[in-house]
Amino acid sequence: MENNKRIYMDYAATTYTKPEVLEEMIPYFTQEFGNPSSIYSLSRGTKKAIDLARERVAKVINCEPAEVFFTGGGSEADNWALKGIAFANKHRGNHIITTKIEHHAILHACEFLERNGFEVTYLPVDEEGKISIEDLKNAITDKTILVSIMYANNEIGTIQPIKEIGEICREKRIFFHTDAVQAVGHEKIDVKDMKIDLLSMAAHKFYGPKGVGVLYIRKGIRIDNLVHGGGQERGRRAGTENIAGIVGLGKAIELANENLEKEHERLSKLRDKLINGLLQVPYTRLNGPTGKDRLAGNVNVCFRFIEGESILLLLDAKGICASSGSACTSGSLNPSHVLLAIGLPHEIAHGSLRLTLGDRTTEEDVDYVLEVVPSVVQRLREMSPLWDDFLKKGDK
Amino acid sequence: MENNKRIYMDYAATTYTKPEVLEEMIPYFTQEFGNPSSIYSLSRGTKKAIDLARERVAKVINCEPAEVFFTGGGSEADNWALKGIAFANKHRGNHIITTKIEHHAILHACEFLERNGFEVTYLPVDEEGKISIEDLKNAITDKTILVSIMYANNEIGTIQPIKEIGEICREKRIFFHTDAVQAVGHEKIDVKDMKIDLLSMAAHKFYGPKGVGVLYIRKGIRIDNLVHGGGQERGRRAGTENIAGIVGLGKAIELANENLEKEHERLSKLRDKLINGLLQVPYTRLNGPTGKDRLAGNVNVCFRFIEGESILLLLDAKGICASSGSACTSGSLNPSHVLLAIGLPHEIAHGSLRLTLGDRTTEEDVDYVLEVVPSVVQRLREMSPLWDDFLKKGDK
Amino acid sequence: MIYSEKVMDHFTNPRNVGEIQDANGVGEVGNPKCGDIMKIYLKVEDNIIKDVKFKTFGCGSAIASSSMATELIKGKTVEEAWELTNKAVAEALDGLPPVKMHCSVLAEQAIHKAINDYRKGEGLELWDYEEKDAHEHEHGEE
Ligand SMILES: Cc1ncc(COP(=O)(O)O)c(C=O)c1O
Ligand SMILES: Cc1ncc(COP(=O)(O)O)c(C=O)c1O
Ligand code: FES
Ligand code: FES
Repeated sequence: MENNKRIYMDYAATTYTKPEVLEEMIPYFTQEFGNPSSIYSLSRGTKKAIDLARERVAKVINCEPAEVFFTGGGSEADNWALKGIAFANKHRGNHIITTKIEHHAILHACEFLERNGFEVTYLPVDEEGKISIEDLKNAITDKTILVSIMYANNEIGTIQPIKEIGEICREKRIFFHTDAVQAVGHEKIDVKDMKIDLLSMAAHKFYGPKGVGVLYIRKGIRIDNLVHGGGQERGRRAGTENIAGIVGLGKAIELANENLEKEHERLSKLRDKLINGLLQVPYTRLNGPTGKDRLAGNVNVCFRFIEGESILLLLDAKGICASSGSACTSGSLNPSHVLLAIGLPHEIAHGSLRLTLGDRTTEEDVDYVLEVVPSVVQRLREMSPLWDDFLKKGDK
Repeated sequence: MENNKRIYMDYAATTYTKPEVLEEMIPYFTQEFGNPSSIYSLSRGTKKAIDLARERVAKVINCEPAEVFFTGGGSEADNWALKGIAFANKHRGNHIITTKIEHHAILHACEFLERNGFEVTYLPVDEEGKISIEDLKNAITDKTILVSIMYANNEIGTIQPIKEIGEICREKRIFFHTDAVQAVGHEKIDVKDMKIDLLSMAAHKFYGPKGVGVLYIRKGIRIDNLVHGGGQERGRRAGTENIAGIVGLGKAIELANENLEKEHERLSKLRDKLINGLLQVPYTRLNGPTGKDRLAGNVNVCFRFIEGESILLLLDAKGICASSGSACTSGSLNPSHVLLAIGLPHEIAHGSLRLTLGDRTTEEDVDYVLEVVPSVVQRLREMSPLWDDFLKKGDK
Repeated sequence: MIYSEKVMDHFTNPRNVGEIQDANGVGEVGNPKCGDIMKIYLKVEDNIIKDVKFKTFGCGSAIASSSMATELIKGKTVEEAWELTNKAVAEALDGLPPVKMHCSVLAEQAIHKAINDYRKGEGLELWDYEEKDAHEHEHGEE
């Protein structure tokens, strides 16, 4: 790696844990470790710490502390929302509506439900990744029990019209879940105003620890457990509480919220600079919307004639950490389902690069990336038979 | 609290995280935080760390690293084993066998399965908490797909004849899961020799962090996911890996194993001293077996005519942290299902005290507890109308 | 659950524990199966509760409720004592956790029973009271 530069531009995959967050967690490993279900005074501190974390979460999304349930991460929260609502409400109907661009935690949970008696409608999206409200309305039947639509997409950063969706669902008395794993800590969220019934988050996307998340469940909603067992989390999510993790999540969400607007503005500017710079590379397209409808830290482009993994490897050699499609799917060889859903042909979808910015990203980082990327693309195109063909025959 | 003494005797509820364990975890929060699914070199360290943890676990229970799957805790592992096997094998049968004294993570998961088309046999236990092999054989039908029997009971410490059970199940081609949450790190376990197909553990019961566990799944076993989503854990348990937690689990299991035999011997002696001392209190009975069939750190007794919670509160005032029944059920007012299953009448089961010993327990601690408990029992009996009646009328 | 300081005080230093040998009203409620029995002894003179004692088998809040309830009725008229509600006992203890509210119900009922036992002994008409179910146990699960 040249001059040991390391530029992390994969904040959407995971963030580091902030030192202030870690510091607040440490005592709960070695000193304040009492099981919060116990009666002795040693566990009073851990109970309080969990209560505080719950309040911090509630404040940020504008719900009651009693509506906050800690989980083992974002995927668990998503699975719980879908399976828990489905199994507990199957007497009311067996139909679920979601979108084609959800995270796999939602899509694969839906496939599981389809194998077990449920029917799922996957709403299409437009070329920017947005669903159509008309499509949603048309998809609703009298068997629909749940709508699950992500707040913001992890690959192309598209933010959905959550409040409009919430209003439709509330009116039709259908539960509305939103996977807000990419949005919490980065976008202003108000579950009351937006009429959200269930919402998933994961601490490691906003500078908290990995392995801890939240499912917000509006009061009075009928939901089965995903993890049955002891009485933790008011009987809804069994398992000895991950106290340090929960404390970390609480601290992290508070910090993120304090700084939300400023950081949003700062990142949006860097993002737009990066996008504009990358679009100077010929035969390059932006995936996802621009402006306020896009996550402040998300950049996603496709370079034609080349393939994503090879871009990543060359960038890595220059000290740049990036991803192509979502990190979770990079074990698979299919192009991203999100890029296909916005209408890209396979060969173009394969050439995607996602750069996601975060709190340590500076303007110099952006400049450096803009210096490196064009030469990397150039180099790979020179090796690519598609590029050859194109130069010879032109675009068909 | 008199002279600020604090004696923790609730190791079975949860342990502190050992400093050596925490130390190994720390870098994975702030420095080595790369998403292991990513391709860049930053994530190489996290991938290696997870591999190492997997190897450490595999070595201790004698399985292949590829058979180790990290989860968000013991309850998740239990739920996954039961629901995952049930849903994936329902074409083969819908019958599950377990026991009356399992942890609620098993029992409540079974109830969920009963509500969804499965049948469950709950084997009874004898007065020491052991199942009968004959009962097990008789319970098996040609619809039986899974036997789930805990390795060691969390309340009364009874260790089941796991190898015998394993052999029966293997012969009949029925999957055998054991909830070994209380045993791992404390008892020698060999999944090959004992013919165990699935095994649950939780790091916070052997000086690792909370919120991380393992489900061992023997190669070739058909099981559905509990958490669907990304390709983590070879596609079987979605969710960005809790790297620090996994590293901690690996280190903790290695440490526990190095010291297992010595600590087993040391704790068994302390345990027996404590049991013998407590049995000097009149009208007191030991719950669970003696000797090698009992977890080395487990003491559980019932004091007649008084109630468990009030014992705990008075002990707490003397700096002793203990539990009555299991910590997970102490929010509920029913006496422990385990104590009822070994045949205790309700009013006696209500007076139970569990003291569980661990690596910081000393002989002085045991002596102190033996000094305090009799006076606490005496004080509560003096307030108890049952004790009055007994003194006046004698036992009927 | 976390108990208030008042609960802990009444639990660790319970007032009025014991029996009254020449009690003229005794009430016992609860069931050992459920893990709680409360027995209240009254000494009533001139319609005034001159003395009251209790014996309780139960959890911390059952013992604290007994102690507080006996304090609250000591020196009161029988009519006043009859009016004591479980809510008042819980409030005097600075609150009880929701799962423990029934422990205070036990105290109210034990006093009602003891007063009616006294009235019976005096040849007076028994007062009616609505049996609250002390065992609407709330559980952690479900
Ligand atoms: C036997 C047994 N199984 C399962 C569990 C659940 O483990 P956890 O609380 O880590 O989810 C416990 C501990 O609470 C236990 O003792
Ligand atoms: C939109 C979205 N949903 C769900 C998840 C899953 O979260 P986790 O990996 O913490 O389980 C992620 C991140 O990977 C995500 O980006
Ligand atoms: S060319 Fe290597 S994955 Fe297809
Ligand atoms: S006496 Fe039953 S819980 Fe208090």
